[in-house]
Amino acid sequence: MLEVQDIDLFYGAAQALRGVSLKAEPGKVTCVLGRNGVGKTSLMRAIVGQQPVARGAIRFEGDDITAVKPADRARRGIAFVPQGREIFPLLTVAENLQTGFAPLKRPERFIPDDVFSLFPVLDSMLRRRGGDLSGGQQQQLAIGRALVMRPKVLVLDEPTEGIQPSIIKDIGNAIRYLRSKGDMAIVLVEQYFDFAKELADHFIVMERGAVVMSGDGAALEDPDVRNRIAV
Amino acid sequence: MSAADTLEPDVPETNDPVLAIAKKDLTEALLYLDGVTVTFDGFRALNALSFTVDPGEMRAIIGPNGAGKTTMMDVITGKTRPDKGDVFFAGGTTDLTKLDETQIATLGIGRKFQKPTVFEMHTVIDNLRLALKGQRGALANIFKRETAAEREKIDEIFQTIKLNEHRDRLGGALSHGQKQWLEIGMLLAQDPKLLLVDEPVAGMTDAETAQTAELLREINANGHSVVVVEHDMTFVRDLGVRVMCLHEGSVLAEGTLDQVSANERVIEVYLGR
Amino acid sequence: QETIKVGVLHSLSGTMAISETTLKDTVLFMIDQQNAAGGVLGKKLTPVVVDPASNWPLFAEKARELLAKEKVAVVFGCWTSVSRKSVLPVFKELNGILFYPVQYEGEESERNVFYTGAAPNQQAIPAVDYLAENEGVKRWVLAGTDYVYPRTTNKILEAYLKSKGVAAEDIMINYTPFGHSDWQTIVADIKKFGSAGKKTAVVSTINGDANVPFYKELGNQGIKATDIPVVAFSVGEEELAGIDTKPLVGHLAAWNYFQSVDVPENADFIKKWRGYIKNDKRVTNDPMEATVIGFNMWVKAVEKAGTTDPDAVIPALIGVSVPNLSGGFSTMMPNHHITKPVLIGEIKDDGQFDIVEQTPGLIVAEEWSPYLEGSKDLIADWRAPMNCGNFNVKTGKCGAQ
Amino acid sequence: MSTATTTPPALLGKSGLVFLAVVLGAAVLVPLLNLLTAPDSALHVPTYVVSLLGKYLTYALLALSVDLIWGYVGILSLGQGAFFALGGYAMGMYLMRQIGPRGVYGDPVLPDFMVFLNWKELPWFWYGFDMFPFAALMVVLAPGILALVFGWFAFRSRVTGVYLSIITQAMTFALLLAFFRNDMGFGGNNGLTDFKDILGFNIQADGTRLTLFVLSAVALALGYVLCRFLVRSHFGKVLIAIRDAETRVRFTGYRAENYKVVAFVVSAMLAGVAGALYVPQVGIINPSEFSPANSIEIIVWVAVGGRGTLIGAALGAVLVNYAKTYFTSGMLAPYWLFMLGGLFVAVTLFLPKGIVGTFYDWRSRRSPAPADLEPADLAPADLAPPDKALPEPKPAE
Amino acid sequence: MIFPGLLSRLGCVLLLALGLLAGTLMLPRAAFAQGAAPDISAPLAQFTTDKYDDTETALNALAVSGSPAAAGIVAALADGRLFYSPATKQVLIRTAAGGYVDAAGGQPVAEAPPGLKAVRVNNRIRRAVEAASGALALVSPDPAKRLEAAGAVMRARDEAALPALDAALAKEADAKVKSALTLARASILIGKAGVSDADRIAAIETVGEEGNQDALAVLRSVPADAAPAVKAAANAAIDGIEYNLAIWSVGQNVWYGVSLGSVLLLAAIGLAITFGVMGVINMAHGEMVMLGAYTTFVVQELIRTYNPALFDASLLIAIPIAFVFTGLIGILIERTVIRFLYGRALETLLATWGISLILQQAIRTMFGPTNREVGAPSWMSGAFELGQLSITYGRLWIIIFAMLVFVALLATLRLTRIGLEMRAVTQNRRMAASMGIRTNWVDAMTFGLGSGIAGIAGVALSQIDNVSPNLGQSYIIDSFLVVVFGGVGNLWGTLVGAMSLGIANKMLEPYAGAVLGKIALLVIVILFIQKRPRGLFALKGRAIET
Ligand SMILES: Nc1ncnc2c1ncn2[C@@H]1O[C@H](COP(=O)(O)OP(=O)(O)OP(=O)(O)O)[C@@H](O)[C@H]1O
Ligand SMILES: Nc1ncnc2c1ncn2[C@@H]1O[C@H](COP(=O)(O)OP(=O)(O)OP(=O)(O)O)[C@@H](O)[C@H]1O
Ligand SMILES: [Mg+2]
Ligand SMILES: [Mg+2]
Repeated sequence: MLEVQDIDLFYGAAQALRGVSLKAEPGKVTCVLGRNGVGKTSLMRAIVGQQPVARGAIRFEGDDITAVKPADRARRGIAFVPQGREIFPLLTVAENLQTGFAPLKRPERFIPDDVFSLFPVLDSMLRRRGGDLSGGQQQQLAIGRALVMRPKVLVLDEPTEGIQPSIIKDIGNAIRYLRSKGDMAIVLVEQYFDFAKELADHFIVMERGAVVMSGDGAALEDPDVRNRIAV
Repeated sequence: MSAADTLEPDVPETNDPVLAIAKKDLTEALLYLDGVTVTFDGFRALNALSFTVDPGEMRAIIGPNGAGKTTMMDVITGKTRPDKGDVFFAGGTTDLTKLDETQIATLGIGRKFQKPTVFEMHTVIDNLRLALKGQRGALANIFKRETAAEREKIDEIFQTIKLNEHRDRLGGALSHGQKQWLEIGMLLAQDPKLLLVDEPVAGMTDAETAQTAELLREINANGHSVVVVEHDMTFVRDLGVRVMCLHEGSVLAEGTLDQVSANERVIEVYLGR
Repeated sequence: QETIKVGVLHSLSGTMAISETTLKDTVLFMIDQQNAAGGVLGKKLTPVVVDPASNWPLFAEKARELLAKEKVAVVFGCWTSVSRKSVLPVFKELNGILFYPVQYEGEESERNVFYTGAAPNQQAIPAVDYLAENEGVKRWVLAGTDYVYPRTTNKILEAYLKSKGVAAEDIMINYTPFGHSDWQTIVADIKKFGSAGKKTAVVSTINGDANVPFYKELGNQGIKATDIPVVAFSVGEEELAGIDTKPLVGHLAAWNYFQSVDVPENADFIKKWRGYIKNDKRVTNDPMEATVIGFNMWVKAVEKAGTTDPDAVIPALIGVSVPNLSGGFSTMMPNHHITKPVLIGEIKDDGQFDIVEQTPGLIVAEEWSPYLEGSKDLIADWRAPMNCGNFNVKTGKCGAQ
Repeated sequence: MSTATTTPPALLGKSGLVFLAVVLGAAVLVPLLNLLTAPDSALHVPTYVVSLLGKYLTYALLALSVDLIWGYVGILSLGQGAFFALGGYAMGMYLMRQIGPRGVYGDPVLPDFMVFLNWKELPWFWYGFDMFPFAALMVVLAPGILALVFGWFAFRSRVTGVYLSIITQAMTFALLLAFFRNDMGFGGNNGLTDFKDILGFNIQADGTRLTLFVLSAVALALGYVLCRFLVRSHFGKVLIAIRDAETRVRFTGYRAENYKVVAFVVSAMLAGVAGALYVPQVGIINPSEFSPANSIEIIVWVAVGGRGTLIGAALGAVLVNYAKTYFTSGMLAPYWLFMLGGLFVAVTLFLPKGIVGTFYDWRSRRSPAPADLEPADLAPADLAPPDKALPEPKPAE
Repeated sequence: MIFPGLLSRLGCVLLLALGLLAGTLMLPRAAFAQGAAPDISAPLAQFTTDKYDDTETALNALAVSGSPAAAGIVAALADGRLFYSPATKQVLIRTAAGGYVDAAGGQPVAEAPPGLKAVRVNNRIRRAVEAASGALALVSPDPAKRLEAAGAVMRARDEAALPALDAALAKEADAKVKSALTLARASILIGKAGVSDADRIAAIETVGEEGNQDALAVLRSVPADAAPAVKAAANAAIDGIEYNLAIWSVGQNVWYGVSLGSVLLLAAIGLAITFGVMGVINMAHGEMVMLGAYTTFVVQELIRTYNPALFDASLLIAIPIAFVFTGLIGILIERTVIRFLYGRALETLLATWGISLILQQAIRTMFGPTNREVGAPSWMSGAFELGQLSITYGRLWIIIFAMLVFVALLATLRLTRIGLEMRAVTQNRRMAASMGIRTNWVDAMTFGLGSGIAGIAGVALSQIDNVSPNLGQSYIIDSFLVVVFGGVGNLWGTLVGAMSLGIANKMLEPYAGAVLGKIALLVIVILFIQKRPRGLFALKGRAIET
């Protein structure tokens, strides 16, 4: 479904990604692991089009989308939960969720019940401005907002950051549920190893902008991986 | 601080014994909050919150998203004024609600923000220089020169936060996690009496989380008081200190981590089953 | 072939472009005509146009450029007093000649400047006289923009009116900022002032853009000329072109020239001007006439002196007489101002003026007003032996030296 | 440009030295070329050009003062012209008093405009201006005190961003209206003109002009060194930090408002000095110097040259004003606004960091320094940015 | 009444005179009981001297002559249709059809003598015409006309009209007209010589009840040598009226303030979008307003040339055209310049400043530097009275229009999809794109909307201000002040900001004068911002920091 082939990415003169490849398939969770500053976020930005790549290609459902604008990628079905939430601070919670309607056809423009059952706090704060929410609430809003888009690929950059344990569990369950539906590919960046381990079907480990290890979810049991990240 | 009284599973919002204890502790406490209430457009973010932090104590605070943890820090650091309640510092000598951010910071209260905030257009090293404890006056700083001691201190901090190779990069060009570390470094540079640390390990790997816990313990051992907010239970366990759980703007439970996490209400609203 | 350079120093952009651009065109038109008639001293005239952009220091800079760099023989330019004040030191220093074509507050006479617009006594005082005599006005509103021209004119008028027995409470003076656009309160005040049972008139020295909203408000609040006439000193044909004048019929203006002056010289001028500018609706106005007079005077003086050297032309200019466009002659007086007839016109519904009064003879400019304390003893005479712009008749000394 | 890492920071750096050399070189060369070469020589600099250059230099100093607060503290003052004008008026008042009995009315004390509006005696605020030292003091004090009072109130109340910009604009606009009033005693719209001499020297003499030019150049050089020193000091680092994250600075224990006030006052004083040097060279000071459009233009000069680079500000001022001089004469006169407007648009589109900023970028790209981004010397940090304006990666579009 | 609302509504008294006379052609004989067809050749001859004094004498003679031709001649004079031949001394009236009839007899003239000159009128003559026609119209069959005539008579206070007035009073049935006539009669009596004190005092009371500015004027005309009792009565009445008026004047100032506020609102509201919502420091905003005003000018020119009948609708036609035109210009600017500047708000200042210079000069080159005439449709001219408030239709419509624009804009931003997308895009462009919002399109639309709104503001402002290339410059400072004072990014703030600045300005002006009032207002704004550093309607809370 989504395929990243051998991409390079630069910030000015500094190179953040070196020949990174990654695959995401429907009904599967692909985890991206690595320490701080190794390029995980950069990779996600490349996938959703927020940052241009200097080399390599990104394919989605067979099309080369390397040059496609972010809005059109979203319209094709790539949804993004960025690191740092990036909710729209002055829009209300309801309006924040409604921004996800853009890629949808008119009859589909409603907020799925799942969102509220997953994050009940959003339902109770629909009229509050997004920027007034607490950090964790904003994170929940960011995930909810992505789900409103009914994406084919869900890109999650550290979605559990700042979220209380019980909801982390719920998010885990939600990802499992989405995976079980079988039509959504999920790319998950996660530092919280145990969380990743439970969910990953595939994984890659990055170091200094490059992929240094990859494999099936089962391989995560290997203490080697944990060490790699821990160094 | 006598803990036993506050260990009942359910502490009502305005529990007289609690107040009494708090009052008694006023002169001993480094930080003293009593009946602090903050409302935003009718929504109570803090609801008669009372607790104290002793000199040299480290305290972990947990609680559901939106429980009011960050708001509590805002109140202490002067960013938000409480509608009601007292906030005293240093044995009741200073009323923090009457001071502004700068004055509070100069008293020796340092803060790390939930969303990492560094000086993005300054290099990493300049970020530390700016934070370094010392002269704050405008005119005096025109002619300020960096001393050898200061340089050493900065090097030391670089050792701790492992950003040495990024010294000359702009703060804004760091990754999320690197900014977290830089902000911790800035907090160290300020050398405050009381550190308020909001979610320091969000976005860190498990190993780094452990290191951070170690770092905070060390700081605490050097006589600084620390208040840490975190959702990462492993980290909180690593800290090994008293834990307080906030819920809907007031204290829900307090005690060791085990005690708190055994609390039914805490499990219900926070930890999940 | 050698040519004579003529400097044109009028704002072509900024707030003053609205008034000054026409004068630039007028000078170019006159040069064109003169060249067609063979030039001056057998040489062709070439214009040097600069744009001081309604910016006063830039006026000084451009004046310097014209005189020092371009070495022009004469400069036609400026509109506002401050622009004239700004270039004045430059003309004195570099010994240039400036023709200044706009009515102004007086209180000045310089060797290097020739003033072809009206001094206050050539415009304001006759207008007031007309209103007092013909409309029986007993109560006066002096409304102006808060700058030097209105201030001085109103000072003079106030002294004049009082000398005619008008009581202080029958004079209301009101100043507004430049570009004032909300006239509701002031027009209402005028209305109130005018309802005291005595015939009231407004003497307006309101400047520039502020006039349009002022007149629109007069129309809106239904103040008609038959109730409270307004006589203006800065509103001419050009300004009226931007207003629907139907509600304003009967309000007045005092100038030394109107397009509607019915003499052959004027008809001829208008025809040629429209031909030159290729617009047969284009209006003419008083400062244009002043420019034309100044230009013709300069040409005549140069021919008289046989050179364009300012030291020869400046004395030669005194006494030069050229036809004005209202059927008479204007003469350059020793005070460097010219003689002028005064015309009072009422606004017509086609944006032109109906001339309701014309002074029988020409009026000599009082550059130093007898109504002002400081200047009543001063006279100007640039002929030898006096050669002074501010001679004090009391002390018998030339003030500036 | 030296990076901030060298400790202690180099005061000037390479481009700074080049800049100083150019300015001081001009201060020496221009008078020499004016005096020593024949008027028809190709090298001759006519007096007319000298006073033009002198004017540009005062504008450059003014632009420098703006860059200090805008480029480094993020205070976008749309009222900087007010300080310039106040300095100018202080000097103008001195020059007026120097006229003495040589005015048209021959009054030994009262300036002409007071005589003909029937003022009987000199208003109190004109006292002392007959003495140069007092006037010179007022040149810096008048703008300085206004800046102090205004800044102290505004910064203490934490007025920032556009709100600050607009009230500075309101301030200069109010002053404009006030100075327009004849009753204020500053000559109304006609302002102060027809100066005769300064410190006993004829103001129109070539020698005086040359001296004023040299003084302007020296003032610019000193102003540059002062600004450079300030922004390189620890004080300057705090300023930049305030520009980027004022709240964070407060939480770090700095009293941000004091820093801003100091910078604001210094900047106002520099502007005052610029105004004082400007007035004798152009020969007039009138309220239009207070007009908001003038102040906006100053901002535009700085932006053209490159905000937050100091040199750029000076360069931009000279360049834009030269363009103005050039375009407003000759064939191009009717179209000069198109050119000037076009220039501004082109600079923003093609030289986003201004001329000097773009040059630095280009240079650092050619020799990739250890850092991937040029530190310290500038960048955006805008007022009320819709997006946080930082080394934000541009979307791939 | 000196300025009867209805009178000024017509704008021009000449039209009035014509209307009155047309309706009463058959009546003069009844009003002035006279013999048949008196000789009017003497007055007619006086029309040919081209002297105002003679014209006036002739007019007065005609008015009392009782000649059936008089009304027609007076009407023609008022209307500028009365001609004379300097050569033959013949006086002719031009008919609507363009032919000429003899003034004395009314028979058509086959061939007008050459060199005809119009009999000229000045203000004095106009007043005389008014007085004359007022007296004539007192007996018009149309009550409205009689009412107007009564007002005119009251204004003129011409003793000569007294007999006509008495006659009219005797016949008058309509209560309203009757009271107006009584008032007019009282006004004349107050100043007339030889009236008994009792009558005068009664008249003073009648006038005093009227209680308006015009009554005040009448009362002040009590002769200086009147009996003390009369004077006392007059003074009492004057005091009463002044007190009354002082109270009304507060209301009047509020009205002025609201109408100034609505002008400020119109000027600022487009900026509230381009600057308030998008964060573009749009220095070219004023020029967008100017373009809208010029659009109005062009529309009116076209209408004048091709279909003058549509003139009254010209503004309504101009509104959509101006919106679309300036909107398109806005989109063009956004696509070519602004879009490269997002996230660099300050540079938008530089670029838009450049654009504003270019637009100004472009208009100057195309339309010339001078003002252009934009006419007022009839439904926007004139005024009416509400109690002692005088309300001009032009201002009233502008207020209504401003409110409509405001509501429409608010609804667009709050209730529509595009409104939501606009706000999302300006708050976080990058994330909005990742939500599938076409940011390019939304940016262009937002800037276009802001510019278009500025354009329709220009349509309204063309009614009260100059249409010149400098138009925009005069509003830009105020617009920014309003938006900032109200609180950036808050449309309600812009509304309240505009209104409070307008009202404050108008409240200060009577006391401080226009110049000091404006200075005081600026100082107040500066001080106010110290109190509320983020404007009147500041957004609060965390949301603004993120
Ligand atoms: N806007 C930027 N400009 C310049 N360099 C950047 C920028 N953003 C990130 N970098 C650099 O690129 C590298 C990769 O950053 P990235 O944000 O992708 O890391 P990450 O793996 O997501 O780290 P973290 O776990 O801390 O979020 C880092 O060295 C970082 O300093
Ligand atoms: N300005 C405001 N207006 C309305 N509600 C607000 C405002 N500021 C904060 N809140 C609400 O106050 C509550 C407390 O927020 P706070 O940030 O203190 O929570 P927290 O405990 O730090 O949560 P987290 O763990 O998610 O960071 C939240 O429900 C938040 O939505
Ligand atoms: Mg990351
Ligand atoms: Mg929090």
